[in-house]
Amino acid sequence: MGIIADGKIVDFTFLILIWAVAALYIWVIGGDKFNIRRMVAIDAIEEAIGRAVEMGKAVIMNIGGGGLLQGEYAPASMAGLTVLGYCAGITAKLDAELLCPMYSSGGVETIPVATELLRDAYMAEGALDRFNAEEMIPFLPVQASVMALADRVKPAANIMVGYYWHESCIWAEAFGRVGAIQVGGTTNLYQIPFFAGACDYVLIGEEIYPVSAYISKDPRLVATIAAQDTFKWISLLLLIIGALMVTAGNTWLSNLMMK
Amino acid sequence: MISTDPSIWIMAFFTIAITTLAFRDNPAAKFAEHTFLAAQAGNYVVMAWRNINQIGISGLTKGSIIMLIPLLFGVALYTRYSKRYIWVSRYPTALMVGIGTGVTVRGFVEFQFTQQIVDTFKPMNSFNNIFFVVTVIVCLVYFVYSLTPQNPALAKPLGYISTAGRYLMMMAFGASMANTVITRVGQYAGRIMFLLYNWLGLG
Amino acid sequence: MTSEDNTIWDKLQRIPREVLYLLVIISMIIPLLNPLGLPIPISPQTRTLYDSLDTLQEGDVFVEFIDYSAGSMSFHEPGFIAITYKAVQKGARLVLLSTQVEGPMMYEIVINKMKPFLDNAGYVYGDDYVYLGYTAGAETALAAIASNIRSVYTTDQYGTPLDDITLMQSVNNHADFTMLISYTMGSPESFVRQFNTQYGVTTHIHCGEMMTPTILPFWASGQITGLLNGGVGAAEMEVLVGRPGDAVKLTDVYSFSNLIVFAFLIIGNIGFIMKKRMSE
Amino acid sequence: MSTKIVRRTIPLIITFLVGMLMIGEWFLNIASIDMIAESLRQWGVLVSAFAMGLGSVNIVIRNTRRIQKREGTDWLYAIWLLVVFFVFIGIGVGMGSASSQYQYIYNTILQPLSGTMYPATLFFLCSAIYRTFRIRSSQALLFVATGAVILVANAPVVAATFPILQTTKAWIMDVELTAAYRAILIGIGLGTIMLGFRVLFGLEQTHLGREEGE
Repeated sequence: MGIIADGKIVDFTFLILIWAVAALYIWVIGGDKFNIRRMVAIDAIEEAIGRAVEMGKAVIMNIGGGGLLQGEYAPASMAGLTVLGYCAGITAKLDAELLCPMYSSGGVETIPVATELLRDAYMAEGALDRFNAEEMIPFLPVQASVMALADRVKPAANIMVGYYWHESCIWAEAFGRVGAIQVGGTTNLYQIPFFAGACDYVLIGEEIYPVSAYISKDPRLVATIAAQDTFKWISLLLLIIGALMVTAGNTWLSNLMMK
Repeated sequence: MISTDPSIWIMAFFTIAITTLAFRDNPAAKFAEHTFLAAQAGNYVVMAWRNINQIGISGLTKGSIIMLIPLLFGVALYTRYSKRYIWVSRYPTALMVGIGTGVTVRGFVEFQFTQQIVDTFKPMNSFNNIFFVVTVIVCLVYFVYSLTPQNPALAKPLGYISTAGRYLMMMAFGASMANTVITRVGQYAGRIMFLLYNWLGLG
Repeated sequence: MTSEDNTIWDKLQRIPREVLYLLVIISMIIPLLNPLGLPIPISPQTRTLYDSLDTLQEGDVFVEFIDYSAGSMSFHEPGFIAITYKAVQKGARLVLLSTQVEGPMMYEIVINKMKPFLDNAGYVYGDDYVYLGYTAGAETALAAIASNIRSVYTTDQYGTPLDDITLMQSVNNHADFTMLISYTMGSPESFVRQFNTQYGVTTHIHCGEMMTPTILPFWASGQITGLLNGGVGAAEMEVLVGRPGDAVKLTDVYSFSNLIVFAFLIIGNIGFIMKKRMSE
Repeated sequence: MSTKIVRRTIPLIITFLVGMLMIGEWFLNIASIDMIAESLRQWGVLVSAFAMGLGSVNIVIRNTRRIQKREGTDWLYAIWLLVVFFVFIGIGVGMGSASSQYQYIYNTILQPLSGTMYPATLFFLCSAIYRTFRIRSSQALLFVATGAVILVANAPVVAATFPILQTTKAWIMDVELTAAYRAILIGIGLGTIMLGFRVLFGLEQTHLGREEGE
């Protein structure tokens, strides 16, 4: 028995390689050498907020119910918080009304973090007088209570990025009904269909992870996205070679990868 | 026969009250909504208490002093309600995020990367297998954000592949959406069964 | 509003939502009062689960995670009953636990329904089946259960220490699990990751139809052995074990309600397309 | 300077060490790592149990404030909410969650509510399907078409008459959908592994909140 557990040699090598490439891109090559392709849904956010200002209506931003304490859901909530900060920056600049509803079962630990992000964004634009945590973060008893909020506020834009369960459908429908432009994105695969069907712009699954790099243009984050893409190209290559080899009756590569 | 059991009547009232929430906001729905929130939060506390008691406190009384550390970490979570000591809650958060990230990431390589790729090595001897492999490749191209060739001769076909990927994914989402309808119908039918059979005594 | 906005196509797009909701509810009530009893085709996913249950031997440990809440009782309960029925027939010992907060209550409800059957089969609580109760921590808890069940559970649901329970004396970690199933509406992947990927335990999943698409790739690759597709799958399982029950009733509901929802999809779109044609 | 170490650096080190231990336990055959990892996981479960009360504290704070404000009838709901909340805790903690009293209040109050809340999404879904799922583009056409096929194929009344629906459904689910979702899953897999890198090495610190003038 070796030091590496049986059947995990290739997996371990992959993990080390992926992280090594990321480290290489960040600290040796530098992230400013890479570009991220245009993401229509994110560009649409600014436009949607602009429209809200023209119409004199509010903007809704929500980060779903994943919270920050559970490994599986936290990544999506972090991406959501990044978008929240971005939206707050724009609404502070353009003088639009921003609401970030939260609900009880939706990871209340995000509320203090969201409050800080909002305050920072408004402070950066010198609009701290328009910042009011109580009003900007309304608290809903349950997810379905959003219907009443949507009817009352009638927002012009609704942005949802985070980890969503059944509320994806309720929110998309509630704000769709009052005619808001909707941008949706989640890594919960079985909720993407509603965003795909009901939203004007959708971020499919993993697309929400590069968002923080895309918005901030932070070279370190851009580098990690590039590292990820390197391995997407490698897996594409593996897929083609492997499928061709198996077609030719050779299972060497599949055997190797299961080691 | 319609039920005479008061608890069945309470259950029926709550079932109908929550359903009316979908129609429009009303006092009965608001009442049910608040009851739900309170009962659910209460249930969380009760269940959590059992866990804390079983692992933490009973461990401590059995003499493992080390259990004091996670208990303190747990209590420290609540400092996030204080502006001054919010930083203390970073310790338990750091612990949870560390465990969570580690436990999740370690499995992903094999679970969602190598095993999935190996299973896509299909012999290309039937339409279905060829379609399968091509679909995986085409959809994966959609998720490439950087490191794309800038040369238009290559970038253009790649753009087409990426669009094709989106089309194929939309097909899958349609099927997924229909599956959700079926789930919700099945779930709600359970409530209708309760109302018909247990409350109204029909069927 | 001009007369142009009042064509039949506009009206088709403006059916009040209350009407839609009532139609859906009626489409559920009719088949529940007048069951049709149509034949149910068996899917390969359900078939593999059934075949796998068939390999259970007398005394094997079958771990069942009662991870559903009241919301999905309508199909998880029939699924649980049908699968447990099969496992008990095979003489497997059952270790039941929950990582969903409503699990303990769901256990009480479903075990009361199964009580006569379990008593008939000579199953005694503590010797042949045991319920350990709820644990917090989601995937972290699953990892802990896989490596040492006693690190999260010291007693069963009713406070009896694990070492005083006959069945639990020989059950410590993944090596003692013959196979496991999770009845879940949360995150089915986490069970596969922690039990199958790491330790190779045979893992089955019974989840809602809505989650099936997300884990079909894992079924195709064999990481999940059996996959029960929500109410549809539960009905198939009931047919396979020869005990048609609530899930079979659900299939009749699907017959009507799915067609109604299909009609909404089509009517809304016909109105939309015809209106677009007219304005062009 | 020293406050920064206590307030930010040490938490970051904790995340890094704990995450690496968990990863090491999985891939390496080292007994001492396994032992530490086991107790850490136990701690994790315990802290998660504490985290389950966070929402409750928030609820109590918010609703006490609502009662103090006394706006319209709103505060009456808040009182009722707190009453139910404390009744659940009183019975559940006092008599135990396995007691028949707790079973009774669960079955009559929470079970119908929780059992209707999520299924009632069906209605929102229906009106979304009717109103928003429009064939605006060729992509939407595919979306609606496959959705329609799966819906009808799962209605035994029709499916029994047209066997082709069953074959089409099987093809969509087992070939088209499985392949497309596999690609998305591989993408998410790589994304999560990379996010793990960013979190463990401290490039992503959202979960710790911002630096408050440390």
